[in-house]
Amino acid sequence: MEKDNSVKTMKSAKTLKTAREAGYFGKKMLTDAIKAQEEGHPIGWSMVSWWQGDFIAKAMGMHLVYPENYGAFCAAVRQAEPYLEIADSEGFPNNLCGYARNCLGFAKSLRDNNYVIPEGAPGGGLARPVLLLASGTACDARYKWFQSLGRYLNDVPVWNLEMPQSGVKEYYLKDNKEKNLRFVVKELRNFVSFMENLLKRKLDHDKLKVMLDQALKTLNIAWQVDLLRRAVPSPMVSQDFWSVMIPHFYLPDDPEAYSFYERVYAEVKERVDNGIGAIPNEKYRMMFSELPPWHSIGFFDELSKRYGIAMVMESWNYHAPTPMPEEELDGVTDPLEIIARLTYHKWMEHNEVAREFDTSPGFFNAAYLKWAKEYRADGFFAHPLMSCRPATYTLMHTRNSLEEKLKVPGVVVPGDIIDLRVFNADEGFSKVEAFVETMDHYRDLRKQAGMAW
Amino acid sequence: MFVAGIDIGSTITKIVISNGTEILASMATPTSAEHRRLAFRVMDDALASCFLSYNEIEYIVATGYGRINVPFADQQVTEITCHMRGINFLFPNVRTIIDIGGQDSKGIKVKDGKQVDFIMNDKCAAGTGRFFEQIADVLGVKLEDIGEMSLRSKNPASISSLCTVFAEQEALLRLSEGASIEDILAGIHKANASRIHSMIGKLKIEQDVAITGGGAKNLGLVRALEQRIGFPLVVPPEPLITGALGAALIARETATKLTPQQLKEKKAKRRLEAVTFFDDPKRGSEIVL
Amino acid sequence: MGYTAGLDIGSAYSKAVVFEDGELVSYYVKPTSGNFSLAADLVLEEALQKVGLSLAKLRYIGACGLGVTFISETFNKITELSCHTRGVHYLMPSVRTVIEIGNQSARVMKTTPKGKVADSLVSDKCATGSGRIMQIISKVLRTDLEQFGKLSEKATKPAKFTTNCAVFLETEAISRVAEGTPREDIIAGLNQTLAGKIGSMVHRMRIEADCVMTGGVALNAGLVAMMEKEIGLKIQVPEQPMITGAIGAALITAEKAEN
Amino acid sequence: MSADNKKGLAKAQEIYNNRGKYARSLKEQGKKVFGYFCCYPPIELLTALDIIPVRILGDMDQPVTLADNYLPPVMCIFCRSAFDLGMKGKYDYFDGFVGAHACDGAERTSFIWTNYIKTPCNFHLDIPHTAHDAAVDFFREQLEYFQKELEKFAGRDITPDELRNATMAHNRQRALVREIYSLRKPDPPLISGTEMLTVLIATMGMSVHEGNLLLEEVIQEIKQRENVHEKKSRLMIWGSLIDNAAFTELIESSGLNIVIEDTAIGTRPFWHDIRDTENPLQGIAEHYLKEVLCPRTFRDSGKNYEHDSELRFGYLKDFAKHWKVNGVFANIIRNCDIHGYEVPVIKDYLNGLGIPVLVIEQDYSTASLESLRTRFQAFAETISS
Repeated sequence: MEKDNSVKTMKSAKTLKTAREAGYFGKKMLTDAIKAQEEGHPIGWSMVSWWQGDFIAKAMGMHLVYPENYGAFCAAVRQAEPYLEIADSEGFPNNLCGYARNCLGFAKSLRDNNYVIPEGAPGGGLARPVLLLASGTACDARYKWFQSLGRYLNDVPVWNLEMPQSGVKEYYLKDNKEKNLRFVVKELRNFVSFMENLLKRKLDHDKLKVMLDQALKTLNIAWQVDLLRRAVPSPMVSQDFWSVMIPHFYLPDDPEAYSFYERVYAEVKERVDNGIGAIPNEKYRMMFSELPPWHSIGFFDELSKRYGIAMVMESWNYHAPTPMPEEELDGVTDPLEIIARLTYHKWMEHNEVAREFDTSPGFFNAAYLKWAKEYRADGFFAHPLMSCRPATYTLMHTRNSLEEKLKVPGVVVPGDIIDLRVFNADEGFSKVEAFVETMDHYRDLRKQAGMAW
Repeated sequence: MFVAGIDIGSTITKIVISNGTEILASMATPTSAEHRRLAFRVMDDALASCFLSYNEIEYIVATGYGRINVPFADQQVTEITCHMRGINFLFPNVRTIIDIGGQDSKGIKVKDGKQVDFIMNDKCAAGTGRFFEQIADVLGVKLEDIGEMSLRSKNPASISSLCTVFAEQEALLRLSEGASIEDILAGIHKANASRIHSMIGKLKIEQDVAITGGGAKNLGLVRALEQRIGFPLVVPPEPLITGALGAALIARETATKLTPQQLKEKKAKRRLEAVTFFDDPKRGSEIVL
Repeated sequence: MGYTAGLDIGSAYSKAVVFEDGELVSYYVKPTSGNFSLAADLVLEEALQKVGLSLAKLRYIGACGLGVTFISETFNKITELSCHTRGVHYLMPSVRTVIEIGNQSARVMKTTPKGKVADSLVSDKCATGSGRIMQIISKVLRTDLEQFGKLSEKATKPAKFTTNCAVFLETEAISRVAEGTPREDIIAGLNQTLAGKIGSMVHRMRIEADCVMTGGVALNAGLVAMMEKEIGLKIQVPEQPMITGAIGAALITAEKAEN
Repeated sequence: MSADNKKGLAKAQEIYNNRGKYARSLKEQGKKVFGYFCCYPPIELLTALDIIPVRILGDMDQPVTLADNYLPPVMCIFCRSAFDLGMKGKYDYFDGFVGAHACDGAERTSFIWTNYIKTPCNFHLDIPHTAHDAAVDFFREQLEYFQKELEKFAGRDITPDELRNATMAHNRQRALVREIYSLRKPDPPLISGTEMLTVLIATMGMSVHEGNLLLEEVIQEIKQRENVHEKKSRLMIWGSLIDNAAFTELIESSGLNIVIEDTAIGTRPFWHDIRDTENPLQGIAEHYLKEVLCPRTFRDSGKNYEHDSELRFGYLKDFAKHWKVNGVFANIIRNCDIHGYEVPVIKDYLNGLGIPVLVIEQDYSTASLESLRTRFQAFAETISS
């Protein structure tokens, strides 16, 4: 048996060559921002907004860094603890989002050092922002956290982007979708005027259009990689995905990201064509939800080695969306509207499945119902997070639905994105070991029911 | 003027009898489940040791988690205020107080002799005497020895769980893996010090910092905390009785404000016999503790 | 087939069983008392001695439990969920649901007709829903676990517990004693708390008859009765509810080795 | 039921104790009853169709069991408790369910609720996160859908006058509640925090008209009081809601008088009237987004931290001044993100005004209340010294 500690620091051995190159993009975001600041460009701290705010800010010459990503980064290099402790003694309840607490702790250390990034900050630290770009999508933390940063970034304004999240039934009410989109576009216009006011410069619509075109291309190819992953044996597992997701998720407008995905695509395609699996002896295929334990990704290598488990697909929200139907963009020229449609589509694209299976909310659980069959999943790996309620709220419901409606069972291994204390690899292994028998059993049940996989 | 403070903690019951200027008697004895009877027993002993009777004590303040179970007390005050008063009396320069009790730990901020803020640990045994007690029990060492032992460690074991029950298992695993008891204890103390530190941190730690309660007698914990906080802690000579001392101080202060008549009326209301569940034949249970 | 031993080295108890050609011939249970290696050696030795065997006669050893790595002999490690399921299936083949309450956590397992894990659920990482609490409280009340059932039947007004911490549950129990709550009511309240907690896990599994409860806590008839009420099914308890893990470990190991 | 023979506070207490029984008696009278989450669904629309809105609450007295398998323990315990009651059939009298995106917890719980607890009519309101004009328009459009769904259910339309009258009745309720609040200004207050809670919860389970009658009775009753309550330090509660009188009783028996509570069962739903606008839905939308001051709604940031705090919490300064508050209890139901993030800023702001703050993260369970007593007593000792 490996010692507790060594398991916790288990790094993952990426199977794809291209996945090993992906670390470049994470570092690039941080170092580019520091360089940009030195050159006098404005810096923005941005929440992941599923591309709603990113291109607009960037088209206006702002450099964005992502504190959420920084949290994952600090956790992966095991340097989050000191920041968590600072946030703790600042009085923030210790059950708040781990990313947020990491960021609040960092921001305090930044302020205490007169806004010069303290020596030894992981990855060079986050450059001081002039804007905090919050998002109302997905969770409350992502605007409450930025609001509470005011304590440390005294006069930095917060802008909160709006994105409707209707229920499945409401989504299908007549004209509702178009009304929602109109609201988003109106709000994006407000955001643009806010930015023009803040930066004293105009939005360059042409530049925005170019970035957008590039981004849609990148997202498209990233989606095509996902399609390749339906192959048996799985050509690319979650351990690889969590590395390669960075460029499309944060930098889809970057031509470098696009050419990177061309290479990813080629590598995965080659595996598919030659029937090569990412792991040897694939016996079981599982879908993963939600955020992974960044500090222990190697856990999944171990699952492959011990039980032949391939993690074939993971949380829907970190994936590129399916391409929008052409008619959706027919005659749409306003880049703000294209952005609105893109993000809204990303969030609502699984509503059809949700309606088919009579389950709500569509945006958090329906994707797995669709993918179970497409990716021939034998099981569902649920990873409830101690410090992230929004990602955890619907996990049990997803598992229940998969089991009831598709005879795909689920296993629950609790952990956290940042906090090391919760995740117990040994406990995880012993649960999964027994779960292997369960997957066998449900395979039989699916066969009896005449299901396709 | 004679006054008394009695502090019924979850683990230890403490008493201080004072003549208003100095301590005449002080005692500490383990708390049992039956507080009322216990309160009489320790009070009887303490009174006997300085040849006094209940009636001669002008005012009695009870504190601690069992404070409502002291039938002869004239007033109940929380242990937070009493610890603050006791420490403030002993060390007027102290601004931050850490109290490590049997089943809870607290931080108290003092300014100009007044309590301005406090914090209590939240429903978890981590950072409390109970934690150390359980660990000592599991490791088969004496509770009073663990602090010293932990200081002999050169290579503290990693203890990640702050849940007593799971830390227990972790300690056993480390032990089975070959770690020495000293190293495990050092790990346990380190983990608890970090927990206590982040709780106290919410109050904005200001010097001087005092530590009181049973935890102050654990040298290993005191050192581990000093290492975390970055400067030395003030430790009272008898850290267990600061709460009872504070209670006695409050008793004196209140008594001086009352007229002899009022004091007499107060005394008349004291219940000097423990009527409890255990004495009530109607309840008819055979629990003996 | 010969002799196979099964070991379950738990945080509270160590258990060993010996099988001869698929038949259970001996078992031994003793508290682990904090020393996994010693406990493992001891239970195995005692179990062998009971049937006059020497270690050399054993063809295989299968093992599970928290302290499994401290077993000095060569053994096959198997996960507890599979062991308990299999062990119960051996003792009571008609069982489809197993509720196992260990020292640190509670587990509910559904079993296939062949004794494999059809589905399972493990309680959160908190000692509340575990046997540890019973142990702690029995100490507070100075009562054996076996007495819990009888006492809780006499309860008139079960005490309320809702803290989520074993250590504070102890404090609560002490306070209840101090307040004069009769022991029966404390035990009944504790049983109710546990039954509610574990009962909800069982509900989640949409359990099927027959249902069995294992682990030392199963000796607490009061808890079993309350669980039955909670889940609306009769619950059986094996004569020796603590050895199912060790039985499963032996059986699965033998089976794997033979194939 | 016996509540019929009682008046004022006694009646409120009776209904508070038997919410389910009371709601079922309304159904026996042929009324329709809808459940709603939090203080964001505009219940004026329900009233306009003579549907009784019943606020969904949890029960601090009942351990959560069934909900464990749908909402894991790391979730907001209030939501878990409410859903647990739903799963146990405690709300089986609902003819409809109105969910709301008030916070993550309320939103996801609403969704999960509709999956497992079926009611003839249900609607989810996606409350926008900002109070921008575009957000108000968007919300008003949603209310139009909501209205249509309700009309479909009721089999008849709401006339503008009906909606206007309903809004006026609710505004009347708001005014009456504020009047009771003003009777808490004297020292000691004429009505305790515990009594106030039972009154408010009682009105949240009956028609607005009955509720107004009850409030009028209560006002009359307490105005005639003399020295019912003791003088104690005056406490304001801010934060997550409290829906159990055992909690307020504990506080008020620890040397404190609760004089005002800025919570979702307190001032928040009642402090401002809905404006009469040409399209009545416009005034309703504006009210809920702009005037219900739960920190779940993001308000544009101020010039700097102090200015921002002033914009967001300035109203607390007025509360503190007019209700002569000695200290504030910041109540955080464990895992309530919305209020959790505000802990340092609310402390900064109120301490800056010289007001001590007691922060407690609690587990929403009556069994764990007693362990909080020392904190409240120590806080009372702190603010009285």
